[in-house]
Amino acid sequence: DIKIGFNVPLTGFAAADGKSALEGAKLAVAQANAKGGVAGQKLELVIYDDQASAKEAVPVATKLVEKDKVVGAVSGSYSGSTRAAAGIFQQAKVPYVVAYAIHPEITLTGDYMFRVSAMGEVQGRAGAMLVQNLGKKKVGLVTLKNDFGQALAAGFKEGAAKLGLQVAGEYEYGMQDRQFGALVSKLKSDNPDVIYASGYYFTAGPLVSQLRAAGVTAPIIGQEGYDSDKFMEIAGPASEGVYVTTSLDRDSDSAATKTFLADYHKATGSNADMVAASSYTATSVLIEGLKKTNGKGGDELKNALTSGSFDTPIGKLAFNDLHEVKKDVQVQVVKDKSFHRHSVISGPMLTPPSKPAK
Amino acid sequence: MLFLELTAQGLVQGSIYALVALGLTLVYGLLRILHVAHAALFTLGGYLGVMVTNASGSLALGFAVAMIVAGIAGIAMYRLCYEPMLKQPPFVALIASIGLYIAFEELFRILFGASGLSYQAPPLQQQVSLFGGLQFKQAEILVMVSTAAIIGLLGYLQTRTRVGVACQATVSDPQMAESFGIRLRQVRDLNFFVGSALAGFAGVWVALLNNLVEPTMGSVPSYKGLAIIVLGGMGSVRGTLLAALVLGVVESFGTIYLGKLLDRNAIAFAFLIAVLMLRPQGLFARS
Amino acid sequence: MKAAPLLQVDQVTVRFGGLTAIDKVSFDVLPGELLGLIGPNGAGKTTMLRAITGVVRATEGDVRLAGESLKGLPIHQRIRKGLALSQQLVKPLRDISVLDNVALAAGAARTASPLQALMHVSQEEEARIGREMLALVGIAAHAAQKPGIQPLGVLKRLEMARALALRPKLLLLDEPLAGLNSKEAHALAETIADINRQGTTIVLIEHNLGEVMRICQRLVVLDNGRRIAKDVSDPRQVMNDPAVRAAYLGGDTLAESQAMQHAEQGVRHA
Amino acid sequence: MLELQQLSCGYGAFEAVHDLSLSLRPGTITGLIGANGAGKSSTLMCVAGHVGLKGGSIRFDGQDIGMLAPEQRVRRGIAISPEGRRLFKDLSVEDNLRVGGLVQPAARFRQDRDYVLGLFPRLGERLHSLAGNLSGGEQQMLAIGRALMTRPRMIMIDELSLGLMPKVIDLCYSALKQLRADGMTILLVEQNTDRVLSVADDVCVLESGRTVWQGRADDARNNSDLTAAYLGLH
Amino acid sequence: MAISVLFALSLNLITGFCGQISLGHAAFLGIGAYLSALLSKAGLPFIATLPLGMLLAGLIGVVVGLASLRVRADFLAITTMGVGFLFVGIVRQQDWLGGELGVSAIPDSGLSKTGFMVFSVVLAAATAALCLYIRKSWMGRVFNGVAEDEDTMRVLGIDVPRYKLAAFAIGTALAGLAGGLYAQHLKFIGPDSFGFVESVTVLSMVVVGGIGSVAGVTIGAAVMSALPAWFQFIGDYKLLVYGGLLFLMMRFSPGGMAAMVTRVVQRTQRNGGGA
Ligand SMILES: Nc1ncnc2c1ncn2[C@@H]1O[C@H](COP(=O)(O)OP(=O)(O)OP(=O)(O)O)[C@@H](O)[C@H]1O
Ligand SMILES: Nc1ncnc2c1ncn2[C@@H]1O[C@H](COP(=O)(O)OP(=O)(O)OP(=O)(O)O)[C@@H](O)[C@H]1O
Ligand SMILES: CC(C)C[C@H](N)C(=O)O
Ligand SMILES: [Mg+2]
Ligand SMILES: [Mg+2]
Repeated sequence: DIKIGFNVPLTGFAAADGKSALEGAKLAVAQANAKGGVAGQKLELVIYDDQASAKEAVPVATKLVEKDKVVGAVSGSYSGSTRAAAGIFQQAKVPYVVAYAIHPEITLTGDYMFRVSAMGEVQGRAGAMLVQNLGKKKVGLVTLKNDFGQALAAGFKEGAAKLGLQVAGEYEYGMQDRQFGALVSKLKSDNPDVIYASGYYFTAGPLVSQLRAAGVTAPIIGQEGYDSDKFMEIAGPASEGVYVTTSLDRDSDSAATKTFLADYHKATGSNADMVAASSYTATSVLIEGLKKTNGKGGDELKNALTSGSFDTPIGKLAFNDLHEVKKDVQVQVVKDKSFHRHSVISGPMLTPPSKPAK
Repeated sequence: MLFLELTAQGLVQGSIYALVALGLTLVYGLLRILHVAHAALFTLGGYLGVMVTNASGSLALGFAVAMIVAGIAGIAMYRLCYEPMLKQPPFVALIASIGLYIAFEELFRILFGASGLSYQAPPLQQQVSLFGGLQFKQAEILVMVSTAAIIGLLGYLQTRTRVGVACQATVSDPQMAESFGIRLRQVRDLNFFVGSALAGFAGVWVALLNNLVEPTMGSVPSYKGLAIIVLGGMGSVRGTLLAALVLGVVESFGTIYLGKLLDRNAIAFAFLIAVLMLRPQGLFARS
Repeated sequence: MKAAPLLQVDQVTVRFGGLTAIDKVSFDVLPGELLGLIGPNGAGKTTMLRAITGVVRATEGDVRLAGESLKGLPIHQRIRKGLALSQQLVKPLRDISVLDNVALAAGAARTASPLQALMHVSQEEEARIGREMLALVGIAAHAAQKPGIQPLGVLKRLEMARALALRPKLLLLDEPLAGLNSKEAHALAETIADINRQGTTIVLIEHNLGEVMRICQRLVVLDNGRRIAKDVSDPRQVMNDPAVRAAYLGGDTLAESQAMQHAEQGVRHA
Repeated sequence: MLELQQLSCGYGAFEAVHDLSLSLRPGTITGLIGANGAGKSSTLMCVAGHVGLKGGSIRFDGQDIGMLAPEQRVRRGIAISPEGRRLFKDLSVEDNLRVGGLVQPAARFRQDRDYVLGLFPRLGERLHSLAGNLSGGEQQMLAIGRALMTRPRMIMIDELSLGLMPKVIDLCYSALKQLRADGMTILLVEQNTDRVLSVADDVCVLESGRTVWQGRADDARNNSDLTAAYLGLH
Repeated sequence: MAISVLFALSLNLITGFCGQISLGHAAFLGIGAYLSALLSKAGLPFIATLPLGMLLAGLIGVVVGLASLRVRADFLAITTMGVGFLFVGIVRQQDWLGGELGVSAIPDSGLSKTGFMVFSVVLAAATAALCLYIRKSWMGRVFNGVAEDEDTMRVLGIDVPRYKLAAFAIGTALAGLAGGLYAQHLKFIGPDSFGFVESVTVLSMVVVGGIGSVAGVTIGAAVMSALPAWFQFIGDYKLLVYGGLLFLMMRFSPGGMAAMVTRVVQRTQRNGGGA
């Protein structure tokens, strides 16, 4: 068997995303195995729980490398744990494909790192472009205080400055906050045209519903963290009209996306979200690479990934020198309790850096 | 206007803190145990509130079930966990309590899913405008009113009645309290029941305010609650209420005006430490 | 010629909130003497000893040891200047043996600073002193046991042994005889008198008037926080003072006659 | 009234009292005396229900109470003023008395409290102080007062005179005589052997957990061997 | 594992020896880790960063200790917990500390993998030896007394505040040392690695091992830090079992593993004696 490592938060605060990620990755492996595997061998996904914690991720990665001797690995986890694991894989020269952790440093760790989603700054800049496309100017900026939120905020502010947007007020909140009374009052008094709020569905749901309940009517822009049916469930009617910048376009015409959405639904009985799609993608990309190397890992696999191009549910991907992908950012909007295509953002502002910034 | 709104929001938050902290205060006051697992009952209350309301359509039933079940679970925790540990140093119970909390958190996750539950149609969400334009959700007003009422009643019971004196006696010297006709178990069961039912009550409110219950929803109240009982001077119902409200308001203003310097938890604890340096016995303790 | 006092209590007042537990009390303790501090329950005797050692802070007034003011000094520094307190309510450390409790006090010289304490490991010398002190107060047999299970009478003596192990210049004893029967009390009082004869100055609080009259050379009487019977210090005269009789002895003659009887004995001993 | 038959009790594996048989006649004072560690306090705490009964029986009013919870025993009329006072330190003097009165109807509180304050006027002056802040003697008064508040039919007092000044000791003893006259049964532990012998009707002398002498107080007083050997009189 | 042991022993000094419960000990781990990480990145050799980390952690430990002197024992746990939150809150906002993003790409120590492991184990062993020595010295006796009854110790002439500060200083400095190793081991640190959960975890290690017992704490920390990895096979139920075990341990062996071992040894001896 050919072993692929997979670290994912199955317990702890990120367990819900971890579950989606796991389903996505399993689906990719199952499909590959159904088609005969790689070089006549079955693929095996070796799964470890990292609790989305850096501390847990290190022994997990070490085990994948030393005990399981995986040929390549996929991160189905958040930025913190992924960053910690990255160093180990890099040192062991095991290619590591990251699904949806958006911290910039991950790919900087070394040349065995690959990321299939847009890094944080890029998504932030996309947010700023969306504001402009919506014809708005005065932005209320709400930032989740973790690496995800910070990276987005940095990109957003950079983009906003370029595009001449005005940031009317900037607020931060913590991962565990669910009650935003004070923040909502302040935003209301700032009276922005649009609100750019980073968060995960479990913070964004309450935030959006509390904003709407307090009579704030400005459009709200979220990101891939919102991208889950749970968001609509929590925010209820308040979620209508919320935009999210993400990597999964549910209304895509692309065959890859359509089949994935259908297959995922068939396999799990629930609708795929961004995390599932990204993890599926990351796993598939790694498998594609393995096919090219006939199941060999290491340098060969790295080169195969670097030079390949992949048609995935989240678009056509190819890695640049830094092993980031350049792709369009999908804007989805909530309509009748589900995400639909609003627009697609593209352009030079979305180009990821191709070498480490000084 | 903004000032009033921030204050009002602080009070709403403070009321929730107060309801949770009260159970901690009762337990701390009674057994000198930091009852971290209390927050699991808060979570339990939230889950029951959502599930019963979704199933039956009646919020009142949701409240009733949440409070009663949380209360009974509280008694069970006392009997199974704390009673056998009373003779041990307090950190033994603390660690056991933390273990229990982790286990509960995981149990909720395994039983009800990691992503939490929401109301199908969340009740009490209408807007009400009070005092010339302050906007509230109905739920927010009811939280404040019911907290004030319940705590007022408890404060009276604790200081003015024979039951109250009996409770306090068990704190100083449980063995002697028994020798004066006090049934220790009854007193402790009662305290755990009341404190836990209030935690369940708070859980339902939080579920209503956020329309979300999650396995991890108890972690913030668990340590904020501990901060509050210290601020309140430990043991007194009135002190706990005041401390909770003050903390709510401090956080409310703090997150807006100090949010750039410190996060919400740090603001709360910076405040706590500052208070303790000036008044080592807590904000509202009898000296 | 009168020696300079070892301890001077000067206009000391202690208030707890609204309550004045000690009200402008002054007295001297002369080097080498055994001074009795007596008075009704709640008169402020214990509070006085605590004010001297710094356990409670005097609201007003000053305490001087060998002419040096103790004002503002924390407890441990006062102890290191030569005071030792044996408390009314006993508080041994419960999870080390009776002997180790005393040894800890005997090791005071090694524990003045943490660094010094860190450098020392051996405890033979301290254990020896500890045993000696335990023998002195008559509980050598209990040395190896844990204090948690000791009856009150043993604990009171442990408390005293611990104070002695500090080898103080001035020993403050708060009801050391309580909880002992008459024979034991008599023996321990004798020990106290011996210690005094060997040069340790002692202030003794006791309600066991018999023994007080027998061994004390002078008496200071407190009532309701004030010093009464100021002009007299001879024990027998003090007992005859009408104010003292009214406040302290009450109508029953038993205690009094016992006291007088012992006082006579004391005089005869002398 | 109280009847101990071959009572043994102790802590864990340790037996502090062995085969103690003692019978208290109603309306009398019985003195329990002996040196430190003889087992006096252990006996009282065992009767109160706090020290493990290891053998024998405790009968009160003819009924076996050895298995009852402490809280049941006080309801039957047994009160204790324990060694070390064991006050509710964080409660005021008045609330300590209130706890004492919990087994009685609330309406009686005032009257009973005033009775105790009459006995110990000093407590009246300190009514709202925390019990933990009282002086040693004041605490002793409160411990006795608190026990009286239960309106017991039998009261057990450990080290009655401990820390009390002569005047109050006298007072206490006359109060005991009064209580006895009113029909109360009293079990008294006391180091001040003179005083016990002068007031008690019966005496039991313990030594290392065993009874060494039992009988009328008058006989004890006249038994010079006994007084010299065990009672610490000289 | 060796790092956990060192860290747990450092807390045991404060909590187990001197009786001062701390719920914010991870902050000192963090101080050591950040300092070591930043200095390494600035070019200092790894070994040299360790004593500096200890020094800074110890100094801040003394400051926290000074503050703790003011609050009564009951409040200490919560105050130190506050210190922990404050630390995380401050670090979060400092860009030069990497803010939320933390510090990564920490330069290599120059030791090989096994070399680093041996180095950590040696340091942990040295710490254990130091703890055993302290326990035996007069300092240990005084700590023990302070833990039980401060007031009594004062009356015995002990400068209680100074001893408490000493405990804080040694304990936090050792935590700083553990922090340096930690940063080097993970090569990545962020504010969340030093939060409340870490503080609670290390306290559980101490208590589960057997508070105050050096051997117990060593074993407790070793076992508990390895536990999550051992539990991988029960997957979803990992934390449930972990929490449950924590509870059961306290419920049935409140003295921790140390007490459990003593009990078992006694039992076998008794049985052995009978046979
Ligand atoms: N910490 C305190 N707070 C308030 N009041 C106190 C405190 N300590 C003592 N008192 C009060 O001060 C008075 C004097 O107490 P103190 O203990 O000095 O009396 P004492 O002379 O030793 O009496 P006794 O002979 O009964 O031991 C008492 O009325 C007592 O209640
Ligand atoms: N908690 C305990 N655990 C174990 N042994 C105990 C405990 N309390 C007392 N003992 C032991 O029981 C024996 C009897 O003690 P007890 O306190 O009953 O004596 P006592 O007659 O009241 O003495 P005293 O006159 O000094 O108060 C003593 O040997 C004592 O060491
Ligand atoms: C679920 C995702 C939004 C996670 C996020 N991208 C992270 O890096 O932490
Ligand atoms: Mg006194
Ligand atoms: Mg006794």
